[in-house]
Amino acid sequence: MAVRIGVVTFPGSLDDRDAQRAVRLAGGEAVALWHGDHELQGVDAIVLPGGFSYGDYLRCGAIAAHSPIMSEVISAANAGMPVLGICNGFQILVESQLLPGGLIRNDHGDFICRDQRLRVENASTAWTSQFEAGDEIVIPLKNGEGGYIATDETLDRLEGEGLVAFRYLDVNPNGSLRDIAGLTNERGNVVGLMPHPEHATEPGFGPDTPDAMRSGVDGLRFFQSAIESVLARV
Amino acid sequence: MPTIVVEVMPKPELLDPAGKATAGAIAKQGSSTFSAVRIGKRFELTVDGEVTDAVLAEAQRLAEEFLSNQVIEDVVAVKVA
Amino acid sequence: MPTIVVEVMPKPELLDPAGKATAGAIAKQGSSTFSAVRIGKRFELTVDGEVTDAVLAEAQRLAEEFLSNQVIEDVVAVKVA
Amino acid sequence: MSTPATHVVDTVENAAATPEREQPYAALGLKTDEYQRIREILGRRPTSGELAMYSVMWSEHCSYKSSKVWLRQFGQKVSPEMTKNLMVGMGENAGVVDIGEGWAVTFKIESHNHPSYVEPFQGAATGVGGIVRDIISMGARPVAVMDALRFGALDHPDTARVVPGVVSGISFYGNCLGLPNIGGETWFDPIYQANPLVNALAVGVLRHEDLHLANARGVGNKVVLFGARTGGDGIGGASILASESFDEGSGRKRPAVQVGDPFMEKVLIECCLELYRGELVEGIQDLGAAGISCATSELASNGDGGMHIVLDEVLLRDPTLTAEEILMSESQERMMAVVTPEKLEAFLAVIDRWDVEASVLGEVTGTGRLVIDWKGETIVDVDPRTVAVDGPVYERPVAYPTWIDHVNADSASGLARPTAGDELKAQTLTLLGSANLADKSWITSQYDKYVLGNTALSFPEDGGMVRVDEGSGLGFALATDANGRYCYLDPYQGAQLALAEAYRNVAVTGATPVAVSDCLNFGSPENPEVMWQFSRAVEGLADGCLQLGIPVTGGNVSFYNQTGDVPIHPTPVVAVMGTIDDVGRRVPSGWQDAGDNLYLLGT
Ligand SMILES: Nc1ncnc2c1ncn2[C@@H]1O[C@H](COP(=O)(O)OP(=O)(O)O)[C@@H](O)[C@H]1O
Repeated sequence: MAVRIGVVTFPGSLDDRDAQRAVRLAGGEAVALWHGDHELQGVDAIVLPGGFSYGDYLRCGAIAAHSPIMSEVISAANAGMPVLGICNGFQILVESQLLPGGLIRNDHGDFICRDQRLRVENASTAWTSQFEAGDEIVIPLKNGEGGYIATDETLDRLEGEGLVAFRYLDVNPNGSLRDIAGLTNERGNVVGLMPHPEHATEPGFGPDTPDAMRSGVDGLRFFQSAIESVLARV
Repeated sequence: MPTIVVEVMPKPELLDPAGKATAGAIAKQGSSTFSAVRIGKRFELTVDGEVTDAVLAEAQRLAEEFLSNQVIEDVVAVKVA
Repeated sequence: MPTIVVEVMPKPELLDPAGKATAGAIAKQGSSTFSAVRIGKRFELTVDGEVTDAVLAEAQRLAEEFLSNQVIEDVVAVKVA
Repeated sequence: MSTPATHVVDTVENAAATPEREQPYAALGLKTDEYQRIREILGRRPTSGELAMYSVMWSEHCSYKSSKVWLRQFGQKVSPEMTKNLMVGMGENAGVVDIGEGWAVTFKIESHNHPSYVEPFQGAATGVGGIVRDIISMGARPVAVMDALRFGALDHPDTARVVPGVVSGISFYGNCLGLPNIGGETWFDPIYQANPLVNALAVGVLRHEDLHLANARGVGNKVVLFGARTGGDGIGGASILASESFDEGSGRKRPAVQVGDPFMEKVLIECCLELYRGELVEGIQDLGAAGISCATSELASNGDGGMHIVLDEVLLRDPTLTAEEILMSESQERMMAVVTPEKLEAFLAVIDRWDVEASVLGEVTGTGRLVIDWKGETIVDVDPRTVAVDGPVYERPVAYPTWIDHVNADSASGLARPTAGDELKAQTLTLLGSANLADKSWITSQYDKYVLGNTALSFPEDGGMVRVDEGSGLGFALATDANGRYCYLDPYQGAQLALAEAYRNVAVTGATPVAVSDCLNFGSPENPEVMWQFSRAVEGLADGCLQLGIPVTGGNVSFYNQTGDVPIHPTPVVAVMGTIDDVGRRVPSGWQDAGDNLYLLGT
């Protein structure tokens, strides 16, 4: 039985079909979920994809965090279902307070699209179990409001409890405090990050690698990890 | 230290997509109290010293020439906090 | 129609890179009057009807629960324009 | 704000009864003979609503009145081979090319130059929005954008306002729509100082059976306006209107610029695609310059009957708008569709699912007339073809610019050569540090190239490439090019060089060039020397296309690009599209493997 991973489409979601493709490439079954429904269609895991939900107008992810499906996503997340928030999805998780802190305008003020090197800091989450802690990966980053901020107290707690899941290497592209690129919750089922693993899953359409142009597929392991963690639970 | 507040709003005759989306979301949450929302900016300028007329005049100039884009925005207030 | 103004600012203890960049740009223009800038938001809510205490209370609730993110922002004012 | 003087509705009846009433046609950009022709066509003076419609639709921008006689060559200088794969040619919102396997590609490049100078961010943003709507209206899913930019001198203070504004406007709108930016051009030259060029290209893909056209057929079919509400945006943007001419003494403000809402447009894209999938649309048209005037008259002209519209049904953002202003408004993010009565309910259900607003304005009739009512009275009653199709056509005088010989004679061979190594070094460094050779990644890194997951090539490659079919790998490549300095020296050859460069940039990716779109940026057509440049450039392009065997499928003409009396260099931006049966076989421009041999081809 294929593991069913739901991808929520909000008005203004952009990378939703890409997340569905990534799920399929990883061997899962992609299930389209709709923001206005209260129905999770029996999925085993959920991806909140990238984009500009509701134009990102009030604050990124703020309006989407109040949409009908999010009440279901929040309950499912609290019950332990793997939930991954990518870019705008990360912002929605933060606005829903499933993850702490906030994401604000990049410190340099501009949108930035680049191939980003990251270090996987926590390899025991539902979305990172296929990595080793300390692995260095390259996946695309593209955002205008990816600056991670939180109080010093929160930052210290995140570091102390190992909840920083990914950290920017080489270049901090948006002014994120302590180079934080992504977080996990204590239970390890909810993960959010600004860079886009779904855009590093298909050879020919990912970031460049030393081997060949656009051949990077480091993002595939996010989705394989989720499938593995779902299968491990049953 | 004293603070000068500068308030900038999108020109009323222009579309404010952010305000529109926010008003739509409020309505969806079941509230019908507010029929429209517009979103502008609020700047707090910390003054190094006393707030004299010259300082206020400079804040006004900055508000018009730098903190706002007069093609699409209006400065609605420059005042001591 | 009456308007309620809601003002939201980034929490003072948190980083405000946009404000910092603006302050830097002002200094570059040769002005040393202002030592810091912080940038927040100003909402104008158009009220459909009269501004009662209940309406003000609803604006306050909206300001705290929706128009601001209390993790990183403070509501500094909710008032009739 | 003073209260507006009550606006008296100028009805058809009233117009017939008051033939002598003076009308502000000149302020609306119409010439006296054009105004006379409108009176002849109608057999009476136009109502103010009709005058509004004719003035915007007969403007240079909408009617192509100065360029038409030259553009015909693109349709005439063609071989059967060239049109073999053309599903829709010039004249529609965008050309459509059959690329095989049941797929088609539609693409077009358009200018938004002047608005981008006035307000760089919003001007450039709405430029992207407008061209993307052209693509949607063909029935296609937009899949990528490109931008060809010309700015003034890099070190001019105003450039610091224009460049970041334009780039972030394009970045904001394109990224927010979820369309990868796959390439473009950036060029700096003082000739563009007060007249930057912002040309945006959009490309979409569709299955053959999904092709939609802008026509209103079938008596009784409903005409629906949907998307954003209509506001006072850009009134008179398509021609030159002092809005006071409509109601003197009113202090009402009408915006000089338009603000784009990419979120609304993204929702419109998904909404339209769902409407197409459900086969709920008979005809569709985007609203660009000239708004409702253009959409109604073009849909009706391309149909087989007439159209009856009740203007009061238009959903307004600003309730104080007059009928004339509603007709001329250029509010962004709107579409007009023709829907059968049986499918109206299903149509509105889809609209509702996407939280889009819509209103039924009227229906298709069998009268052959476009009739528009306002507050219970008829304010427009015209033959739609006289508005949209049979506008004025000018054979503007052309004059050979005598300065051109002098400029050509003054060639680089007269310049001093570096004699010492130091001089050579200094020149090389100057070149490397020059704005036009510098790395463009400050711009391109602000554009999302990954979204949709099908970008096979983008910056810094010579051309962009997108996969169309995830199964077979079928795809297309696109490049845009122009060199204003070459065209200044010789517009005929300059246009051909632009075409050849774009053609080469597509060919080197491994794709086969198949079609062309162009955006012709020139000075005033009323200047005979500019008109000469224009005529030569079009001729060069048409001859070049014939020689290369690829058709021009559509494009855009932008005149009046000048500062005072000084026109910009003639800048025909040429976009070439090519196809490739498997994007996996693309050829990148960088070194691939150690040990590969290098060859130099050509002369
Ligand atoms: N405004 C722009 N938008 C998108 N891509 C651009 C833009 N300007 C330049 N580019 C891209 O940057 C790359 C380098 O451009 P350029 O330095 O002009 O190279 P070339 O001289 O080879 O055309 C190309 O891939 C081009 O498509």
